[in-house]
Amino acid sequence: MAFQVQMSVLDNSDGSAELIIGNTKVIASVSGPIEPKQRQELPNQASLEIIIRPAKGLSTTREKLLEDKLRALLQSIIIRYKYPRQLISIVVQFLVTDEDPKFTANELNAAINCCYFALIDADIALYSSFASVVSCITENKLIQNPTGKELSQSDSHHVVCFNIQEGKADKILLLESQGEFVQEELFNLLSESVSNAEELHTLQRKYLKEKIDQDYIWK
Amino acid sequence: MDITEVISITKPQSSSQYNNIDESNDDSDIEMGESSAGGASAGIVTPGELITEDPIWMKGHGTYFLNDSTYSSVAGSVSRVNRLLSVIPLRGRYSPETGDHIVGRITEVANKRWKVDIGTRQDAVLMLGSVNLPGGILRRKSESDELQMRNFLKEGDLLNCEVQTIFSNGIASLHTRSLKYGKLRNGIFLKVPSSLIVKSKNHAYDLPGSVSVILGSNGYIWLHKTLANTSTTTTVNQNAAKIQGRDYAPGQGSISITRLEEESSWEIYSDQNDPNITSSTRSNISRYYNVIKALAYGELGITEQRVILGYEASLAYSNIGSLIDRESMEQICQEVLNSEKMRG
Amino acid sequence: MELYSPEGLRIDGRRWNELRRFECKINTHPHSADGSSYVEQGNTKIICMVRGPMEPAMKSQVNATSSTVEVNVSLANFSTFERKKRSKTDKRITELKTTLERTFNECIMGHLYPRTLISVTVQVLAQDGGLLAAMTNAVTLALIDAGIAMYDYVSGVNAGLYDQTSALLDLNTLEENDMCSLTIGVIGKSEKLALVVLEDKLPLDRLESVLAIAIAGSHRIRELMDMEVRKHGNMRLAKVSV
Amino acid sequence: MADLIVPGDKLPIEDPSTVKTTIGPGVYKMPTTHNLIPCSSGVITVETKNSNQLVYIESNNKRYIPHTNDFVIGVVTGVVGESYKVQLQDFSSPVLLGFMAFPNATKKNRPNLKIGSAVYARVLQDIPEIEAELECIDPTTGKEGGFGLLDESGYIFDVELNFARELLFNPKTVFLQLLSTKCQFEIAIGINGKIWIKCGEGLKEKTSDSMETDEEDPATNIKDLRTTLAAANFLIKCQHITQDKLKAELTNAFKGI
Amino acid sequence: MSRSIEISENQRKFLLESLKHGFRLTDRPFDHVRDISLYLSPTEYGYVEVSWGKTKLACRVTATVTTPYEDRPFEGIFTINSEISTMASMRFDTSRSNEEILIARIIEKAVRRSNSLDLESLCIIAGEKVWEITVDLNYLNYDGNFIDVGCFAVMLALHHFKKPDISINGNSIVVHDINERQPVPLSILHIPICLTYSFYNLTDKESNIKGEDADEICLLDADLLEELNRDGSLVITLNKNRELIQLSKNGGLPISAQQFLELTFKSMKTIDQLTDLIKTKIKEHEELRYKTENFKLLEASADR
Repeated sequence: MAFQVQMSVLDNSDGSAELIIGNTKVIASVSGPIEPKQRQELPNQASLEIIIRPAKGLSTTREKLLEDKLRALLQSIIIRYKYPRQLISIVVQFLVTDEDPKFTANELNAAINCCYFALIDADIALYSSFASVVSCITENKLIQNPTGKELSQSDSHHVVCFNIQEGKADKILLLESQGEFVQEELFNLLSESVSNAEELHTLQRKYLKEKIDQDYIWK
Repeated sequence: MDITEVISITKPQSSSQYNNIDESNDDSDIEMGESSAGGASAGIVTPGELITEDPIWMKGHGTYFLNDSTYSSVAGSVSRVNRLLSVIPLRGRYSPETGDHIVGRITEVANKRWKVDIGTRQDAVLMLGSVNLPGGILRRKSESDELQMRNFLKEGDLLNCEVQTIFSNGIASLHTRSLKYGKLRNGIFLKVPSSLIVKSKNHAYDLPGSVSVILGSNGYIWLHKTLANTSTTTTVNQNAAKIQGRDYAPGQGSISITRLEEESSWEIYSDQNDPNITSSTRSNISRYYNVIKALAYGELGITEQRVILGYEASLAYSNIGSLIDRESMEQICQEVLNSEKMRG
Repeated sequence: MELYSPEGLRIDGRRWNELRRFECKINTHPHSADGSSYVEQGNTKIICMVRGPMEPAMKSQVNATSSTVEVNVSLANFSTFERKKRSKTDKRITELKTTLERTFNECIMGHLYPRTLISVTVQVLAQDGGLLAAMTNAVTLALIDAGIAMYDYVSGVNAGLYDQTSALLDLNTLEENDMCSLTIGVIGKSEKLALVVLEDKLPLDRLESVLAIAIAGSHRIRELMDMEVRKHGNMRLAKVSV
Repeated sequence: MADLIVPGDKLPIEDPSTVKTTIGPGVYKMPTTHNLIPCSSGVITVETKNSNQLVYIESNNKRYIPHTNDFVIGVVTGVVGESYKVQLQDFSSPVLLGFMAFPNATKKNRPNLKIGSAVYARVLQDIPEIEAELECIDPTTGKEGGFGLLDESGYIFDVELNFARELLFNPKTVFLQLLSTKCQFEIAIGINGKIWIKCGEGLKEKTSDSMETDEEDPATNIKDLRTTLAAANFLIKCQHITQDKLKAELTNAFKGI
Repeated sequence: MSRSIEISENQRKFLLESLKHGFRLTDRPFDHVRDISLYLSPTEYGYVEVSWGKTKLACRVTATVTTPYEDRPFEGIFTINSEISTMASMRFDTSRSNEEILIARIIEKAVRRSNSLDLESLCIIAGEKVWEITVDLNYLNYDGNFIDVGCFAVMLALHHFKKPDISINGNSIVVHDINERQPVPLSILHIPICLTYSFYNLTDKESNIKGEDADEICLLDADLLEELNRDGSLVITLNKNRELIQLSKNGGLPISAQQFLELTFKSMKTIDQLTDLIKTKIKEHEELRYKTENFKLLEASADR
C-alpha cells in the first residue's frame, strides 16, 4: 500500500510529519520533552498530551475518542521512563478526510502512521517501530485501505496496529473492529494484515533513510 | 492636519472658582510655568502639563522631561526645594519610611520570611530574624523555627510593627523586636487613607472607655480592648495548657520568671481573644470605629486628640450605627473642628 | 428616521461637530479604591476604579522591570435596551479589555512601579454608543485620581461618516448602528493616536476628515476632563490648607 | 551513508553479557531485562577497542536534553533562591546556574547577570528527576575558561542539534573555515543548538559621546553588524545544502557587504 | 498560564539596532510581505494551504443546508472557526489567550461583518432552508502575522469553493452531486485584505509622547521575532475599491495621525497586489481544472 510522507514540515515543532494515505491527509507535530504544567507532571515518567483536531468544524467527542485510542497505543510504545517530569505534546491535525463522520477507521489509521514519523522526527525514544493497516470486509471479501465509500458499504471494518521487531510484525498493539464478522474472518484478516504491515514498514525505512540523508546533506 | 471646531455643552457651573480655572487653562502653559517658577505655586498641575522650560531644575518625583522641558506626570501641587522640582500627587499609596509605626497583614509565609501587606506598592517583608520568638529574644533562630513559622504568624494575621529599613528595590523590611509590637488580638481593623495619619512620636494610645488604638502610619488602624498591665496567671496557664497539644519544647510550661520571658512566650502568638471583653467595651470599640470613619470622611487628619473629641461628640448619638449616616459624619467633623478652635 | 437632516441636524438635535453632554467626576469612591471616576458621555455611563500599584496576586503578573496593567470590563445586564446575558468570555469584551490594557500600559510610567499590579475595573452602567471612548476617558481619570504617574491624558471619542459625505462627531447607538464608527484615543494635546478602532466601511479618501473631527473632539474632552481634575484638586488643596 | 537502524531492530553487536559494552545516544538498556535496544532511528556506529565495544546511533533532532559536560548557551530568565533560572530552549524545563558557579564567586561577590542575558556554560549534572545544573567554571583549571556572560555585541541564533555537534566536535569542519575567508569572527557554539557569533566588533551600542568624537565609527559599526548577520544566515543555510553549493551560498550571503 | 518564548537580549538588541539603520535581520524591505506559496486542492472545492514565509495554515470551506435564524429568514449563515492549537507554537495553550481571541475577532470583523460574502444569495427557501457556509482555519506553524495570513487564506478558500447545485421540487430540495451537475461558486461582494504594521520606538518614551518628529519605525508583515519585540501594532483592512473595512490599533505605541494616514494610503499598493494574487491564482486553477476535467470527459467518451 502506498503512502507519501514528508518529515520536518513544521518549523516550530520538534518533530512533524505530513502523511497522505489513500484519500486521507494528516499532519502531526510532536513537541518534547518539554516542561509540563504542574498538573500534568509525573514524577518518574513523561506525560503525554494528545490533541486531535478535525478537518471540519470544532473538536467533538469523536476526536476525544480518537485521542484516547491513540494515547493508549503511544503510551506503550514511547519509552516514557527516559523522560521523567517531562511532557511530550502531540497534535494531530486532519487536513483531508475520506469517510463518513460516523466512521473513524481511516483517520485512526492515518493518525497512527503519521505519529510514527513525527515521533521519529522528534527523536523520541521508542521501544519498537509500529505500523497500522486498515481494512474492511464486504460480502466476505477483504478490502485493504478502503475508500470512504467502500467503508460505508462494508459489513465490518478493522484497524490493526502491529509493533515491528526486526522488520517483522510482532505483537498486536491495537485492534479496532466494528460491524458483523466471524472469528474466521478476523483471523484471516489478521494474517493478511501482517504482510501488509511488514510491507508498510519497508516503506517506512525508505522514508527514514531519505530523512537521514536530508539531515546530513552537508556532510 | 487642520483641527476642526468642536461644539460642546456642559452643565452650567455657578461657582466662580470654576470659571477662573477655565480661563487660566486657556492661557498658554508656558506663561503659567514661568509665573509660578519663582515662588510658591498656585493651583495644581495635571499629567502631561509643561511645568517649566528652564533647564536649571532638577527633576524629582512626579515629573518627566524631554530636552530642557519638564512635564508633570501626576495631578498635584508643584514643590520646589532648592533646585529640585517635583509634583506631589493629591493621592497615592503609602510610601514607607524607616521608623514608621504601622499595622500590617500577613499575606504569605515564605522562605525565612513573611510577606506583609502594609498598603504599599509592594508587600513588605518580615524576616524570621526580626521577630521575638518564644524562649527569649536573644535565642538563635533554629531550623525548627523555620519549619513552624506558620504557628507564629499565618496568612491573614494582623500585626503591629515598625519599618526597619527600605531595600534598594523599594521593598520595606519590618521588625517586631520590641514588646509594644507583635500579633494583634481583641479588636477590630480599619483602613483610612495614609495621608490622614499625622506622624508623631507615639502611635499607640489608650482612649477613654477602656479602648486602645494603634494609628498605623500606613493608614491601617487597630482598635482593641485596653490590656491590663499584668496578665493574670490563669490566662497564661490556660494558654500554656493549650500549647502542650502542639509538639513544641522550648519555653513550654515555663511560666513567667521575668516579665520579658513571659511576654515572649507562646502567648504572644496566640489566636485566642480575651474571653472577658465586656459588651460595653465592644460597643465602645465600634463607636470609635465609626468616629474614625467619620473623620476620614471629612478628610480630617486623625490624631489622638481628634479621636477623643470625636468620641465625645458622638456620645450625643445613642445608636452607634447611625454614626455613619452622612449628616452625622459631617456633624461630628464640624464639632471636632469647633472644639479644637475653642481649645485654641 | 432621518439621521442627518438637510438642515444639518442630527437625530438628537445636535450639529455635525457637536459633542454630547460630557460629565465626569473623580474620586467618587475614595474608600474602596485608590482611584475612581465616573463618566457620562451622553447616555453612556461608566464607573471606573483603580487599585494599585500593589502586590500582584498571580506570579504570572510579576514583571521585573515594569508594572502590569490589568483591566476588567463588566457590562451590566441592564446597560442596553434589551437585557442580555453575556458570557465572560465574550470576544467583544476581551477586545475592549485588551485594547485598554495595551493603551494604558504604554501611557503609564510603568518603570516606576516594577513588580506591581495596577488593577482597573470598568463597570458600564448604560450604553449609548461610544463605549470604548468613554471607557478610555474613565480609566484616564481614575488613574490620575490614584496618583499613578502617566505621561499624559488619553482622551477618546468616536466619529462616523453619514451618507459617504458628512463626518459626524460622537455617535450614539442609533447612529453607530447605521454608519461606520471610528473610535480614537489621543495623547494629551498632541495628534498622537494611542488607539484607533474602525468598524464598518469607510471610504479611504474620507478617513482624513473623520479623523480630524475625532481628534478635535478628543482635545475638547481632554479639556473638560482637565477642568474637573483641577476643580477637584483645588478643592482638596483648599481643605489641606484649612 | 552507512546503515540505517530503527527502533525494533536488533543491534549488530556482540552479546553484551560477554563483551564489555559502552552505550551512547540512541541505545536504551531495558531496566528489567538488561537487554540493549535501539530507541532512535539513525546511523549506527559500533567501535571495538581492546575487547570493549562502543555503540551509539547518530541521529538529528531539535530538542536538547541536558547531559553532564555539555557546553550550552542559555538565556537567564529569573532568579530562584541562590541561583539563576536559565532557559536552554523555548518551552524546555529550566535549568539552574548557581551564584557560586562562577570563578571567584563568594557570598559577598555575586555575579551580576540581568534577565535576558545569554551565558555560555557547562552542564554540571543532569539527574533527570531534578533540575539540571550549570556552571561557568572550567573544571580542569578552576578559571573562567571561556565560560560566562556572552555580551550583547554578538548575535544568537538556533541551528539543529546535529549541525551544532558537527561545528563543535569536528575540528576540520569546512563551514567555519570557509566563513573565515570572508570575515574575522568570534564564535561560541552551544550543543543545545544555539550559536553566538560576532564579526569584527559586532554590535556596538552608541553612546552619545562616541558619536561625536569618531565620525568613522557608524559606518564600520553598520558593516560589522551586517557581517555578523550575514555569517549567521550563512550558517543557517548551510544545514540544508550539499557541500558543492557552499561557495555560492557564501557569496550570496555576503553580497553587498 | 500560557508558555512564553524567551528572547535573549542579544537578539533584541540586534533587531532594534538593525531597524535603526534601516534594515531587517532578514534584509526584507520594511514595507514588503514575505514570499507566499499557495496550494489549492485540485480535487476538493474550498480547501487551500497558505505558506507565508514560515507561517503556515490550512483553510477549508464547507456548505450544508440548514434552517436560517428566525430574525434573518432571507440570509444564509456564515461562520468562521479560528482556533489556534499548540501545533502552531507551544505558546498557544489550550486555554484561549487574549491574543488568540483578538486574531479571531479581527478576521471576523474583516471578512464576516464586512459582508464580503453575499448572505442573501445563500437563501434557498426564505425562512426554511438556507446554506450554511463554515470556514475552518487551521493554524499549522507560527512565524508571526496570523491575522493577515488568516484573512488571506479565508478569502482564497471562499473563492476556491463551489457549493453543490440544487433544485427545488415544491417544498423539498435536491442537492446535486458535484459530479452530476456543475457546482456554483459563492457570490463574493468584495475582497478584504488585512495588513498588519508593527511599530518600534527606538528612542525613549518621553520623545514619543512629547517629541515633535515621528521617528517610530514601522514594519509590514512582522515575523515571530519582530512580533515579540514590537511596541505596538495596527491592522488595516482595505479592499480594492479603496474602502476601509476595519482598523485596529489596540493600544500600544502611540503614532502620529500624519504617519497613520500615510500608512493607510500607502497600503493600497500591497492591497492591490494581494487581491490580484488571489484572482490570478484562482483563474490559473480554474483553467487547469477545466483542462483536466475536459480530459477526463474525453477519456470517458473514448472508452465508450
